[in-house]
Amino acid sequence: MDLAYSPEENRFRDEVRAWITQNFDAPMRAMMAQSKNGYLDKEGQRLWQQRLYERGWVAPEWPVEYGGPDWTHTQRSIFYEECAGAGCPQVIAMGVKMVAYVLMKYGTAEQRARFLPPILRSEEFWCQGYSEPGSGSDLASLQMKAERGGDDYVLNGSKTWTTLAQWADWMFCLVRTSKESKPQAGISFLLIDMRSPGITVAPIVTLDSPMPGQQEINQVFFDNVRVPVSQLVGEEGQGWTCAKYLLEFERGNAWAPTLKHQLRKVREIALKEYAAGAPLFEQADFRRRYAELEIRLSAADASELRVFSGLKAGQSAGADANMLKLVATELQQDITELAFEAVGIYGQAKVRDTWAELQNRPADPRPGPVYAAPAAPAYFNYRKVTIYGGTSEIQRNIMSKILFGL
Amino acid sequence: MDLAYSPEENRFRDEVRAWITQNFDAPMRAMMAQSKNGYLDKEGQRLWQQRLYERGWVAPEWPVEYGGPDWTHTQRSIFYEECAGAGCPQVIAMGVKMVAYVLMKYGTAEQRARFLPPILRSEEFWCQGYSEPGSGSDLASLQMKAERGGDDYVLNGSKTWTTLAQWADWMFCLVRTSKESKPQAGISFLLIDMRSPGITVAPIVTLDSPMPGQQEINQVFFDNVRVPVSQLVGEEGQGWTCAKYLLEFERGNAWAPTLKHQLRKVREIALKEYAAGAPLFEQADFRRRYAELEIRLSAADASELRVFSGLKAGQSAGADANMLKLVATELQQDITELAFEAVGIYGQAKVRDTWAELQNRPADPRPGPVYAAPAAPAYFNYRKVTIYGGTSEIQRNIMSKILFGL
Amino acid sequence: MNLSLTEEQVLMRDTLRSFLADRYAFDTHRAILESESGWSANCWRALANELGVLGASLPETLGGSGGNAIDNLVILESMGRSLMVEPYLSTVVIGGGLLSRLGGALAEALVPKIVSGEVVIAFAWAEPQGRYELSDLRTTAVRSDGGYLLCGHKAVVVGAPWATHFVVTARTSGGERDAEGVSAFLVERDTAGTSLQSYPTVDGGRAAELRFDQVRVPAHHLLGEEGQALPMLERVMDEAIVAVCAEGLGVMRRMLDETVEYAQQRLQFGKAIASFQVLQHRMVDMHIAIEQATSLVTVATLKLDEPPRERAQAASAAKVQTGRALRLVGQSAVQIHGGMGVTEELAVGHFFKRASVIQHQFGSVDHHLRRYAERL
Amino acid sequence: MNLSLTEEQVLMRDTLRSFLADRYAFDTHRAILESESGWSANCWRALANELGVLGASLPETLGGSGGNAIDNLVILESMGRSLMVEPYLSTVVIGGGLLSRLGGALAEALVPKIVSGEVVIAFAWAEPQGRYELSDLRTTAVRSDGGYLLCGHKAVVVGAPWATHFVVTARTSGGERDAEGVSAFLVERDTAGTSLQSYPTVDGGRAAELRFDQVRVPAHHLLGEEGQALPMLERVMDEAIVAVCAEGLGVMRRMLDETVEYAQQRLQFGKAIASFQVLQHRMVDMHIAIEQATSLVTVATLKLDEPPRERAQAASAAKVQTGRALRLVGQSAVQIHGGMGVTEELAVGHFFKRASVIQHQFGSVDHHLRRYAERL
Repeated sequence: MDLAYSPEENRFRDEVRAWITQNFDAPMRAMMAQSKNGYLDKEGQRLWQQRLYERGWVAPEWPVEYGGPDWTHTQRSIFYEECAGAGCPQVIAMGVKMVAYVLMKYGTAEQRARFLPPILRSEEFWCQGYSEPGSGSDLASLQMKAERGGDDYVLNGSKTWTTLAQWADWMFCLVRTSKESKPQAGISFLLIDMRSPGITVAPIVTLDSPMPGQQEINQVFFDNVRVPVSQLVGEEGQGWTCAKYLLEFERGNAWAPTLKHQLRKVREIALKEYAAGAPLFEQADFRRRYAELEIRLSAADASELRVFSGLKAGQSAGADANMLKLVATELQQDITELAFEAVGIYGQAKVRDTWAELQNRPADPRPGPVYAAPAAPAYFNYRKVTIYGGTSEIQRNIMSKILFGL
Repeated sequence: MDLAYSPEENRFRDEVRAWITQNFDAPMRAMMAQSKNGYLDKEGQRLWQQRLYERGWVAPEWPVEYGGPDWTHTQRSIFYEECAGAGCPQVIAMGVKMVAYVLMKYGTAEQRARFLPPILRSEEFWCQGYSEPGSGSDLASLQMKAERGGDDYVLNGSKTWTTLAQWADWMFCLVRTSKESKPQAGISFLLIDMRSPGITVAPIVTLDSPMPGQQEINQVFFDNVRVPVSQLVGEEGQGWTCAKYLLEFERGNAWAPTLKHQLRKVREIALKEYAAGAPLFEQADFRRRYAELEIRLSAADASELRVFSGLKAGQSAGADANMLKLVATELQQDITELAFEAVGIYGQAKVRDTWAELQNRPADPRPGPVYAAPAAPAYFNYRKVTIYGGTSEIQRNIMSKILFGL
Repeated sequence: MNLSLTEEQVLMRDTLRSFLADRYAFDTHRAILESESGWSANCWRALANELGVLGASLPETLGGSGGNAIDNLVILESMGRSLMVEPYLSTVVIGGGLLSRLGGALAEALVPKIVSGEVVIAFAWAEPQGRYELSDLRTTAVRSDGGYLLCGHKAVVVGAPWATHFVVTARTSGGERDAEGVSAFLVERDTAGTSLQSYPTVDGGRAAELRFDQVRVPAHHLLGEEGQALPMLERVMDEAIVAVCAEGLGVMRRMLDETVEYAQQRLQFGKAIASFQVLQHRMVDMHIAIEQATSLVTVATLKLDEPPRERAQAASAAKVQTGRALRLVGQSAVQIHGGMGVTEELAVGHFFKRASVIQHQFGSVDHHLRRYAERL
Repeated sequence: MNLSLTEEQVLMRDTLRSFLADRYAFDTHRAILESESGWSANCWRALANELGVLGASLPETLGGSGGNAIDNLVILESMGRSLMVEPYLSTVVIGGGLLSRLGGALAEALVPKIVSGEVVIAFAWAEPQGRYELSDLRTTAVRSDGGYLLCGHKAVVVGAPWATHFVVTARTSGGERDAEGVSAFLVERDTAGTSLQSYPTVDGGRAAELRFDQVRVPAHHLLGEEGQALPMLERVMDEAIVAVCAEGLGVMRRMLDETVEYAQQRLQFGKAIASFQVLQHRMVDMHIAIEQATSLVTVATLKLDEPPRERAQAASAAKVQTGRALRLVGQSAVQIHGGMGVTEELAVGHFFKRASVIQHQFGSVDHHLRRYAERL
């Protein structure tokens, strides 16, 4: 065992870092520093993703034939470390990191040709239609109906927790095409044009009180929406298989690089805040709490390294993936909580539109230091991470089954 | 609301304190300081309890007609606070605080006349025969058979976790007298002479590695043991009712006074131990941990006060009793854990016979300070408190049912 | 020893709760918060005139009902259950309490108007650099013309937009964190040189940055003795701590109720999620946390008249225990609500935000653990 | 970057585990611990001669197999799984490692005998007043006749009753806690003036109080430079920390295995207690704690050659994470075993006791959290 990188790998890191310095420009940095959820606005996201696309780096995991950069696992991990370390926005997952894999595996040649290139160029944004008001942890109980009517499916029902639906051109969606068999078997995987008549996107206001249009999640209503049968992926009734296949990719991401950046921001705050005349970071209690988080984060980071470096190509991380999600999300919440504490009394002040000055909208003068504003919204908002993608309770249920057969 | 005591109550406190100073003598104090489980040895316990008996204070909760002192709730709580505060041994519960109440409620006049006076005078010690190897949390599944044979029941089977069975003259015992009905209904409550032929008491060695004869718990085997029918309490099949009745008393004790004494001992250790040239108690980290425990303990103490002072005579504390047990036992474990940490490196040294010097048995010279020896055994031993009397998991199950109807 | 409420207290509690259920239900509450002013002057007047709540804990000689700190506890717990934002804590507990204890002409002039709802007070103690330390002051008051000239910046003064008067701490001598030289003043809202920058707070309240530029304060508005106010302010702070904890108890009780109800209704895998043992135990732990905190808040309330060390330890202990409970109860309530918990649609999220702010208000758990430990 | 074991390491691990399963099963282990000497000299010789384990991590030039710290990790993890008490840590990791790095005549004389099992070393660093601080020394060594005279008292020297040699820290100059003036010596067991008070430890091992009364130590038994040994000893300590953590991983894995098995067999309320969700989640948390600790122990092992600050932080981080895990896993294992968990009848209690000692060995969680935080 050793932890060293090869000279080529170090050169690659330099190359990535230099590119980021040039392309993650000052306006983007300023906006990310005031982001409450880790994204830019729609235009910013598109611009950033298109810069990555032009460099050939927007889809590190894609096979070369579809436009991937043909990196080793280590290169990918260096790339993500550098992006996260610089505080870059994440590439929106639903296109590049989700539906694309399903299309590659289960899509027809026509579907791949139609959809993959615009995903890669960030010309079309996607959203995910899985959860429904009555189906959260128990996804297989989903009810949204898709009935055959000629060459179309006719959709009625609603999807919820739909991240960035208001930006999306397309939705990939699980629908119920049959009621007869066991719940998993009657589900199909459809691609839906978000401009179809009968679709309504209603924002869901989360605890961080987002500005209109900046909301993260939505409920999407379907009223006799017609979707051509050609937009079915795989066979009818194969939707659950597609969803499970996709899940393996969703859980295979490294969390630690982003968390390290978030924790470093807490340190910067604590160096600026004062307690009894000295920087807060010098106060023993605060320092100890910071150290505890840094140690837990090192453990999470090293665990990701151990798990991913131990995987053979195509192998899934199994219960380890659940563990990494559990550990990382709990850490992330604790980091946002420490940030909320670090900003002190100004954490209480509400600055709803943290981007107003940057985007030349009218803004009230801010109370308190500029870093204080996103702290409370981020703490509130990040309660979501132990809920979405399978609650922490569901993760533990799954792990118990995999590890102990219980 | 107010927290003040009346002048009479303060006088009563002085009276108790003076009596303890005289009667909880130096040899007893020395032995208690080296006790790993909060008891003296058998002779010591008997002596202490008989001194209490002579003063009329051995059974504070007993009705006057049976020899109780006719105290108010506040007097009782003052008495227990003073006893615990001085580090006195507890009165062994099985006689005075357990079987006695069942006899008062369900026993015949003959049974009360035969058994209550020797309990009060600590002439006869008792043990409790409830748990069996296969029946712990699920007590109603107990299997030990009592079959009628003439004027006797004939007992076969075994009881376990039997605290101080090796000292006991009598056991009160739940046995299965019928298999036909639902499990609770076939259980009866018997009084068993421990000298009956066919009884074998086998010590169970707990993690604190007690010396032979000093063990806390035992397994008791019954091989065709004959018990006269006259030693049945209540009706045949009424055992579960008796057990439930008894449980209300078992859960009604205040824990906080004892815990305060245990925590104070940790403080004394931390004032004597050194860290970087100063008393450990001056070290900020240690002090913070101590403060955290002291605060939790104050909350437990005040909760006991709130619960007990809110009860009307004869009323049971319900879910509050489970809460008090849960909170107190978890605290107690954390206190023993902090003591184990406070004694430092000498916590590792094993002094199995901590009473050897006191009782003139041959003893190796002790490594480390005298207060270090009981720390690790106590930490190990007190793991039991979240297991016996209903595990913490069972307590939470019960509370969920009572509080939320779940 | 006696830990029961008096009949009057029980009556007041029940009256207040039914008033709040009626006039401060969740939808009304949201409308009030989203209104221009962000509070309900109507409700405030009703508390004064219809219910007599504002005078409950204040002396009869000054127009109150002669109650005590337990009345404050009962009132704030009830207000917490309804997420009431109106400034009872700063007006009655802090302002009313402080003036009543000081007595004199100022008290005689103002306390009756607190009771009648005409005077509303905000407590301006924190400064940007001060981090929960009462004596960490850059605001200064200099004697001038038989009065004082006040200069400085007070941070996040909760309720200031609604206040008619401020209780302001300032340094009349000594260095930035000295115990000596701390003074307190009553400043009228519209005194020349006073400026307010008002804004909403993340928990639905309103606050302001208060800036004083050569503000003239008459000598009889000095509260207590010049330069010797710290012991008095420490007591005020302990009262504020206990009061905000009491409010926290109400917030937590409501979160637990909402959570149990939601868990019983929400079906997944064909059964109510309340049937899962892990969630049952979590809800039991929430209940225990609330009960344990309640005990220490009660004790701290009863110890407000004890000597400073005991009083401070009791208040800090209550804040530590309540702070931990708020975290556990708040986070668990949101988690058990799942996706719905992170939206503003249900009440639980609003309670969680208020709980999160109370955790830090008047000092975080770490701060009060340190304060307690220093006094061991 | 590469986080896989070499083929040799895998082979050694499997050989060692099957040896331990065969020759150090739980009953044998108990018999060994209860024997007069408290260890198995036979097993020790077998580790040396049959398995070559004692030389695995030591240099080939000194008779070892030329392995590295990862070999130590693998070996100690396996020993932890079997609760092996024999002094591999102090003899090979500390003694062998230190001598090999120093080189010279002493290393050439002793390391081959470590490999062959003839030399057994105990590490005498702690003192009654010292509380985990290497430099808090009252033991002194004074130059005399071309050598040193050693005086002092070393506390709880683990493995001392079996040792042929001691590595002893002592002060050759400076005040009680100075960084300068710390020296280290190799002391032969039977040197005149050395006395041992041997006793068992609560986790089944053996230790001794070592007292030196004018013990003459030849100059060539000075390890490193006089008065400048602290940096060297800090490294030794970091190696010891990482090693005891590795043992802890084995202890925890075994506790989890025992717990899962017990929970699957133990019936209550008509079903296996493993079917209760609360216990399932607890066991998952035990697994996660072990995995997260494993990651940091691995990283710390790979960072032993880094500069002192990075090395110390990595070692302390591993100890903090492992310490917390040992507590969670140990306490949960006992709790899930119920009554049987608090008896000496089952293996789990013995593992719990060893786990509890490892938590504090070479410094508690609080100690290492402070050490880490000081280096932030």
